[in-house]
Amino acid sequence: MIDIRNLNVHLGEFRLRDVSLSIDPGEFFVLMGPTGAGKTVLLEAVAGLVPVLGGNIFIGGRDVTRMPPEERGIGIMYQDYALFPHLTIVRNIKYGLRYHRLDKETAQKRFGRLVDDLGIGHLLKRYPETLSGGELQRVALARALMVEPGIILLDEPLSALDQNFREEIRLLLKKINRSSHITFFMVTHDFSEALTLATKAAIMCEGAIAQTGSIRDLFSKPASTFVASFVGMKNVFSAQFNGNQACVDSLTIEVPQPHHHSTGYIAVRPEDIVISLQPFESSIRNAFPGMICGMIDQGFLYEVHIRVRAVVFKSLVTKGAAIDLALDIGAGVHIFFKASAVHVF
Amino acid sequence: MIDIRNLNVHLGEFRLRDVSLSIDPGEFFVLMGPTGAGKTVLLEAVAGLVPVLGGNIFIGGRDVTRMPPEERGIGIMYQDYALFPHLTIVRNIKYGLRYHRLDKETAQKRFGRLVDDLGIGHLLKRYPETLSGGELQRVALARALMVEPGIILLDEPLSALDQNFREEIRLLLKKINRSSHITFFMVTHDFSEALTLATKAAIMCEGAIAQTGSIRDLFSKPASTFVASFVGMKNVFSAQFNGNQACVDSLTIEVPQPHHHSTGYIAVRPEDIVISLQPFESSIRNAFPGMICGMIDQGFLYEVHIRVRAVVFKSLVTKGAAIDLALDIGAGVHIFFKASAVHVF
Amino acid sequence: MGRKGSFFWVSFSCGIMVLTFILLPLVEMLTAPSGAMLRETLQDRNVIRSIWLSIYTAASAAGISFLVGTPLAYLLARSQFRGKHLIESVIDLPIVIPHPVVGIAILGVAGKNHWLGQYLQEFGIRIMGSTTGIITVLTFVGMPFYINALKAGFEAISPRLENVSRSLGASMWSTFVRVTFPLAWRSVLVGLIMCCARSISEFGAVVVVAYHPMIAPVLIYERYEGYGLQYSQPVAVWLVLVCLSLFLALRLLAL
Amino acid sequence: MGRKGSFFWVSFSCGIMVLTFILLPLVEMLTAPSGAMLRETLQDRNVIRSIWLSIYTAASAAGISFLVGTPLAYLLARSQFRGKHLIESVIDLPIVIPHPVVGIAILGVAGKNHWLGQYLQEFGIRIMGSTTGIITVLTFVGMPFYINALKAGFEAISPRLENVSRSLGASMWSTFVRVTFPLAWRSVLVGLIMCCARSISEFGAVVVVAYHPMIAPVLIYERYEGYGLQYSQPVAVWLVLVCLSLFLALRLLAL
Amino acid sequence: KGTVVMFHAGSLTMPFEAMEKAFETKYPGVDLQREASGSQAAARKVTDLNKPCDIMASADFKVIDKLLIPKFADWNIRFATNQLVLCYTEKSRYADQVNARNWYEILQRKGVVWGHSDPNLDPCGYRALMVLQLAEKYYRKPGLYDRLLANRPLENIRPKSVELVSLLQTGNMDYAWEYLSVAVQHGLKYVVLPDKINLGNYKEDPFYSQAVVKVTGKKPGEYMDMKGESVTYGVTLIKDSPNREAAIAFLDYMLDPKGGLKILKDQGQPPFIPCRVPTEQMKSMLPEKLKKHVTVKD
Ligand SMILES: [Mg+2]
Ligand SMILES: [Mg+2]
Ligand SMILES: [Mg+2]
Repeated sequence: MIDIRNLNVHLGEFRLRDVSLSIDPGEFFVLMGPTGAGKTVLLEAVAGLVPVLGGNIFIGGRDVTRMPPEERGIGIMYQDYALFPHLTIVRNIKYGLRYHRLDKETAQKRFGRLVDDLGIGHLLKRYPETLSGGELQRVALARALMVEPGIILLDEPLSALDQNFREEIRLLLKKINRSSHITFFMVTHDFSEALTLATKAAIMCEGAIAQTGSIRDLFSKPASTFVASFVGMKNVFSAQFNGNQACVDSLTIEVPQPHHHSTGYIAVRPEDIVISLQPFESSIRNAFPGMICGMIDQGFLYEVHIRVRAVVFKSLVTKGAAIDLALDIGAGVHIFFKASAVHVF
Repeated sequence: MIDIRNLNVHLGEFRLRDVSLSIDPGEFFVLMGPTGAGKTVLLEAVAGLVPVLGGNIFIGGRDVTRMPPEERGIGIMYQDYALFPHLTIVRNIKYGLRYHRLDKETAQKRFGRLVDDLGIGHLLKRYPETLSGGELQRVALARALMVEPGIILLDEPLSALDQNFREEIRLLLKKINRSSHITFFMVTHDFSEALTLATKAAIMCEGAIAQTGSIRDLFSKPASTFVASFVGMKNVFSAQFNGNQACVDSLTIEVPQPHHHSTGYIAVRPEDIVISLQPFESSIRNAFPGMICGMIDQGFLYEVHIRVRAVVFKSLVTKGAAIDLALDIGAGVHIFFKASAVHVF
Repeated sequence: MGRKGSFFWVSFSCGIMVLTFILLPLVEMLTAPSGAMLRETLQDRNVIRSIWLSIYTAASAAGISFLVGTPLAYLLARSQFRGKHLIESVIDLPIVIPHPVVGIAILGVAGKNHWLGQYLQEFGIRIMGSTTGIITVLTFVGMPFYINALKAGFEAISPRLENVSRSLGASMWSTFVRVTFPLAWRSVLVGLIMCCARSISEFGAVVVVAYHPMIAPVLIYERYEGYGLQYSQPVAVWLVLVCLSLFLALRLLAL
Repeated sequence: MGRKGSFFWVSFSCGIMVLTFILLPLVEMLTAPSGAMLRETLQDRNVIRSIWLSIYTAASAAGISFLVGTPLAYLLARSQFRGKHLIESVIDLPIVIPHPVVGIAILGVAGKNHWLGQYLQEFGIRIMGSTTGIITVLTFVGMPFYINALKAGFEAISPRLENVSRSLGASMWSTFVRVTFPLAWRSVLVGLIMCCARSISEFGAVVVVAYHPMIAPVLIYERYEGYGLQYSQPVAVWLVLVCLSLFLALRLLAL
Repeated sequence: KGTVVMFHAGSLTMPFEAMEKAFETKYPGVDLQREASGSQAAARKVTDLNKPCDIMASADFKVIDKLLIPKFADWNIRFATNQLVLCYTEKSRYADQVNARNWYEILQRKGVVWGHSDPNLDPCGYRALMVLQLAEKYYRKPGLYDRLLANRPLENIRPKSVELVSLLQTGNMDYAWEYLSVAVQHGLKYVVLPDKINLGNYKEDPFYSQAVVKVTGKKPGEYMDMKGESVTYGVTLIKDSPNREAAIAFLDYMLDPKGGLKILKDQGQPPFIPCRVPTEQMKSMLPEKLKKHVTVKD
C-alpha cells in the first residue's frame, strides 16, 4: 500500500537518510523511535507536507512523491486532534465530503454508521472546544474515515489523552483497522503503545530505520543494542559466548541457545529479574548475590539497580514489595532470572 | 515552622477554603493533590505572592500574612527552574546575597561548599540556556540555599526533569533536608514522588485539605475514597461489615480486623491482586474466579480489569506475564489477594 | 501579598499621567464647541462631504490592504526564507517616512515625467487631486498596520489544521477559504481597524497629493488656518465621534 | 510537497505588488536628486538644523515615553482588572485622531484661555511655536507605539522570575531593575524605535503647533510648497537616510 | 537680538529666503523665521488665531487694509508689483502651440490639466479668476469664463500658488496661474498676457475693476467680494510685535533699494522705488527708520 524507497528529506534540523519501508494493505504499521528521530517528518513526507529531496513514495502503486496532499487519498490524525474549531462536530466530520464524489444517500448512511460506531451522536451540534480529549479524538477519527481514505496517518494519537480515553481510542483503532481495509500508519515514541496495536512496526533512530519487522520480533528479538533498550530490555550486556553460556565480565550466564558468533550481546527485561532477600534453590540457573546501588522511582514501581561484581542489573519491584522487603540502597539481595528470559544477539 | 490557620484565598477560578496546616521545623512536607486542587495557590500564599482573603500564615512564629515576599525568609524552586536567563550561573547563585548581611568570607565559603555539594563547579561561567534540566535544577537549588532561607518552597520540582535527573535531584533534596535545618514544603500532583521524600504530607482536593499525616499513614490508611484512589488503591468498594468479613455486593471478603461500623469501605492495591489461570489452594482466603473485561496499557504493565460477578477488580500484570498467560479480554481467570492487603475504613 | 508597595503607586501615577495627557486635550476639544455650533456644523454640506470622503477613502485603503495584504501576510506567516527580515522591514518603511515625503514620493511617480505616470494617464487614472490619489496615499500609510496585525493572526493558527484539511481533499485555496480565513477573521478585523485608524488620521501626505477633494483632516486644517480654532473644532469633534463609534462597532464585532 | 501551486503564486504576486508599491515611489525619490544637489543641501544650515531638531525632538518624545510609559506598560502587562480594555483603548486613541486635530487639541489646552495654559505660562513654558510644543505633540502620537510594544515584551517574561527574585530578598524595585528590565530591554528598544519612527514622521500635528522651529518634515513641506520638488527632495533624502541608518543601528543592537 | 516672525505670501518665498540669508549675515544675532502661506491665510493667522507675529507681507496690499488695519496694524507699505502669467513646462500638453492668442482655447481642451490657488486663501487665486473674467471681456468671448472653469475641476485648486509649481514640475499639471516672478524664479515657461488682463499695470485699474470674485469671509458661509486691481504687494508691522526693534531693522533692509528691493528685482519682480504709502498721515505713523524709503503716492 505504501512503498517508500530511499527517501531523503532535509527539514531544518531533521533529516531522513535513505529511508525505505514497505507496508501492505490493511496493515497497522507503527513507526517508533525516540523524540527527534524524524518520525513526524517521515509521516508528513508520506502525507505530502514536506519537500522531498530524493527518493520516491508510492501509495497504492502510484508514485505520489510530487503530488499535493489532497490527491494522495490519505487521512491524518494529530496528537492535538486538529479539529476545526470554528465548525460544529457534524460539519467537522462532513468537511471532506465535497471533495469526494459521493451521492447524498451513501454519504448520509456512512455518516450515520460512523457516528454510531464511534458513539458521538450526542456531540454533533457542539463545537470542539466543549469536548473532552477522548471525544475529540473520536471525532477526528470519524472525520478522517468519512472520506474513506486508503491510509490513515496517525501522529502520536494517544499521547495527549488521559489514561482512560487512551485505552478507549486504542481499542477503537484496533477495531477499525480489523473491520476495514484501511492501512494505518502510526507514529509514537512509546514502544508500549505499539505492543498492543501494531501488526508490523519499525524503529527509527536519527533519521534512519534501525529495525523493521513484526512487533513480536522487535519485542523479543531486537537486533541491536539501540533497539534492545528501546523495547525495554534494560539489561543489555556485551558477552563472550561459549555454547549455552555467556560471559559478561566475570559472570557466567546461562542462555537458551548457543550463539553463532563467539562475541555478541545478551539482553534481559527488568521485569524478568526477581529480587529476594534469601538465596533459594530452584531450577533457575542464573542466580547471583548482589547489592542495591540505586532505586529509581517509577510511579508505583521501583527500578532497582543491583550491582553484581562489576555488572549492574536492573529489576522492577512494586513499591509495596520494596517496603515489605525493606529494600534500600546498600542492602544485600539475591537476583534470579530464567535462561529462557535471556535474549541473545 | 509554618502555621497556616483557616486560610481563605480567591484567585480567579482557584479558591482555598479554610486551609489549616502545621509544619514542624526541618520537616520535608509534601502537599499533593490532582491538577487544579489549588496546591500552587497555597504555596504562593505561603510565599506572599497571592492576596489572602482571610486567615493567617505564621512562619517561625511571626505572622507574615501581610508581609511582602522578600521579608519572609523563604526560597522558591519552580518546575521550570526560573533561573535568570540574563545572568551567568555564578551570578544567579549569588543573586540574593546583597539583600542579606553576610561578610564576604562567609559568603564565599558557603558558595564554595554549595558548588561542591551540588557538583556545579564546571557550570559557573555559563548561562542557563546552555544547561540541562538536572543542572538547572541544581543551580536553582544552590541559589535558594545561598541565602539560607528557613523554608524552601518547591512547586513540582521534578516534573520537568528526565527520569535520570529526577532521581538525582530527589536524592539531593532528601540529603539537603536531612543535613540542614531547612524546612521543605513541596507541591506535587504525583503521589509516588511523595512516597520517597516526605516525612509528612497532606492531600488536597478542590481547595481544601483532604487528609494530612505521615506519608506511611496516607499510603496505607487513607481515610476517604478520594485519598484511597489518590494513593493508588484502585480497588475501592463500599462494604457491609460483619466481624472479619466484608460484603461487597454479593462477594464476601476477609479483612484483617473488624470494622467499628457496620458499613464502610475496603480498598486493595492493584499490585496486591494476583492473577492466575488455575485456581490454587493456599492460605489466601480471598480467591475468586472472574473474567477479564479490560486491559489498560501502562507502559510495560497492564492494568487488567477482572469482573467477579458484579464487582470489577483491577490488578497489575507485566506485559511479559500477560503474553505468557495469553491474557486477553474475555478470558476466564482467577484472582487472589491476602486479607492483610485489604485496607478497611 | 501585603499592602501595595511604592512600586505599584509609582506605576499607577504614571498610568494616571499618561491617561490625563491623552484624554485632557481630547476631552477639552470635544467639549469646547457649543451644541448649537455642532448642529450648525452638521448642516454644512462641505463638512458632511469631507467626513464621508474620509471614511470612504480610509475604508477603500483598508479594502485594498485586505485584498493585496492578506495573501502576503499569509506568506510571511507560513514561510521561512532568507531575506524575510528585509521584506518585513520594507513593509514597515511607510511608518518611518515623514508624511509630506510620502505624498511627494507618490506625486513623483504619478506625474507625466515618470513612466508610471504616463501609463496611468493613458488609462485615465489621475493621482493628483483625486479620490484615487487619496486612496493611494492612505493605502501606503495604512497597509503596514494591516499586514502586521494579520501576520500575527495567521501565525497563531496551527498549520496542522491546514494539513488535515488538505488530507481531506481540499486544495490550498479551499483550505484557505474554509479553514484559515475563518479562523483569522478576528485578526483581519483588528488589522482593518488599525489600517483604517491610521489612514483616517493622515493629513500631511494627503494634503500634498490632494487638497481637493477635501478629506476631513484637510478641511479641519483649512478651517483652522482660515477661520481659527473655533470653526475647526466642531468639525474635529464630528470626525472623531464618527470614527470612534465606527471603530467601537467593529471592535465589538471582533470580540 | 509538489510543485508550488497557484495559491503560492498569487500570494507571491501580491507580495511583489506590495513591495513595489512601497519601494517604487521611495526609491524614485531617493535617487532623483543629483549628488551635487545632495552635497549642496548638506551645506544648508537650515537643513542640518531641522534634521537635528527632528531627531532631537523624536528622541525626547521616546525618552519621555520611556520614563512614563515603562511603568504603565508593566502595570498593564501584570495586572488584570476591570476596565483594562478601556484603558488600553484610551492609550490607542492617538492613533485614530487626525493629525491636525491632535495639534489643535493640544493648542486648545495650552492656550491662555485654559487653566492649564495659564499654569504653563506662569512657569514660563510655551507650547506654541516651541521645541517643548513639538516634543509634546510627538510624545502624544508616539507613546502608544512604545507602550504597546513594551507591554507585549513584559507579558513574555515569566512572573516566576520576579517571584524568585523577591523570595531571595529583593524588593519590587530591585527586582524590576535587576530582573524584569534587563530581560525586557529588547522590547524597550523595539518600542523606542517604533515610537521614534512614528514621531519623526509626524507632520500635521506639528505644523499646527509649531511651524517654527522647523522640524525636517515641516521644512520639506515648506520647500516643496515654496520651491518645488527639486528643493524638497534632497532634504527628504537626507532625513530618510539618517533615520533609516539610526533605526538600523538600533535594530542591530536589539538582535 | 532674538527672533523676528514673519508671515508672507507664498510667492515671496524665494526672494525672502535670499533676504533672510543676507540679513542674518548682517545681523547675526537675529533669526528671521518666515512662515509662508496664502496672504489671506497669513492675515487670518494674525487676526483669528492670534499667532505672535512681527511682520506680515502680502501679495495684495488690500488684504492688509481690509483685515489688519486698524486693529492689528497702522500702516501699509506697497513695495512691489507683479503680473499674472500662465506657466507651463515643455512636457505640458500643447506646450509647443500655446501663446498669448490661443491660451484660452487650450485651457478649454479636454485632458488639459490646469489650476490656480485657492481664492479664499491666496490673492493669486482670485487674481487668476479675475484674469479669466477680464479675458472674457478683452477677447469678447461671452461665456468664456464659465467654459474655462468647467474644464478646471475643484481638485486643481491648491492652497498656495507656489505649490502648483511642484505639480507642473512633476507633470501632474499642465498649466498653472502664477506671478511672473514665481515663473522666473522657478525657471518655468510662461505665456505673457496683454496688459489689459495681466493685472500688472496700475494704469489699467479701471478696466481691472470690472472683475469681481467672491471669497469667503470671517466664518464658513460668509462671503465678501474682491474687485479687480493691479497686483500690488504690501508689507506691515504688526502692532503688538514681540520684537519690534529687530523687525524694523529687517524692514529697513528689505525696503532699501540696494538691499531687499534689489533682490526682488533680480528675481523678476518689479519693486516700487521708492516704496509707497497712500497718505501723509500714514507716512507719519511709520517708524522713523523707514520713512526714508517711502513716498506718498496713491
Ligand atoms: Mg513528532
Ligand atoms: Mg500547580
Ligand atoms: Mg532664520
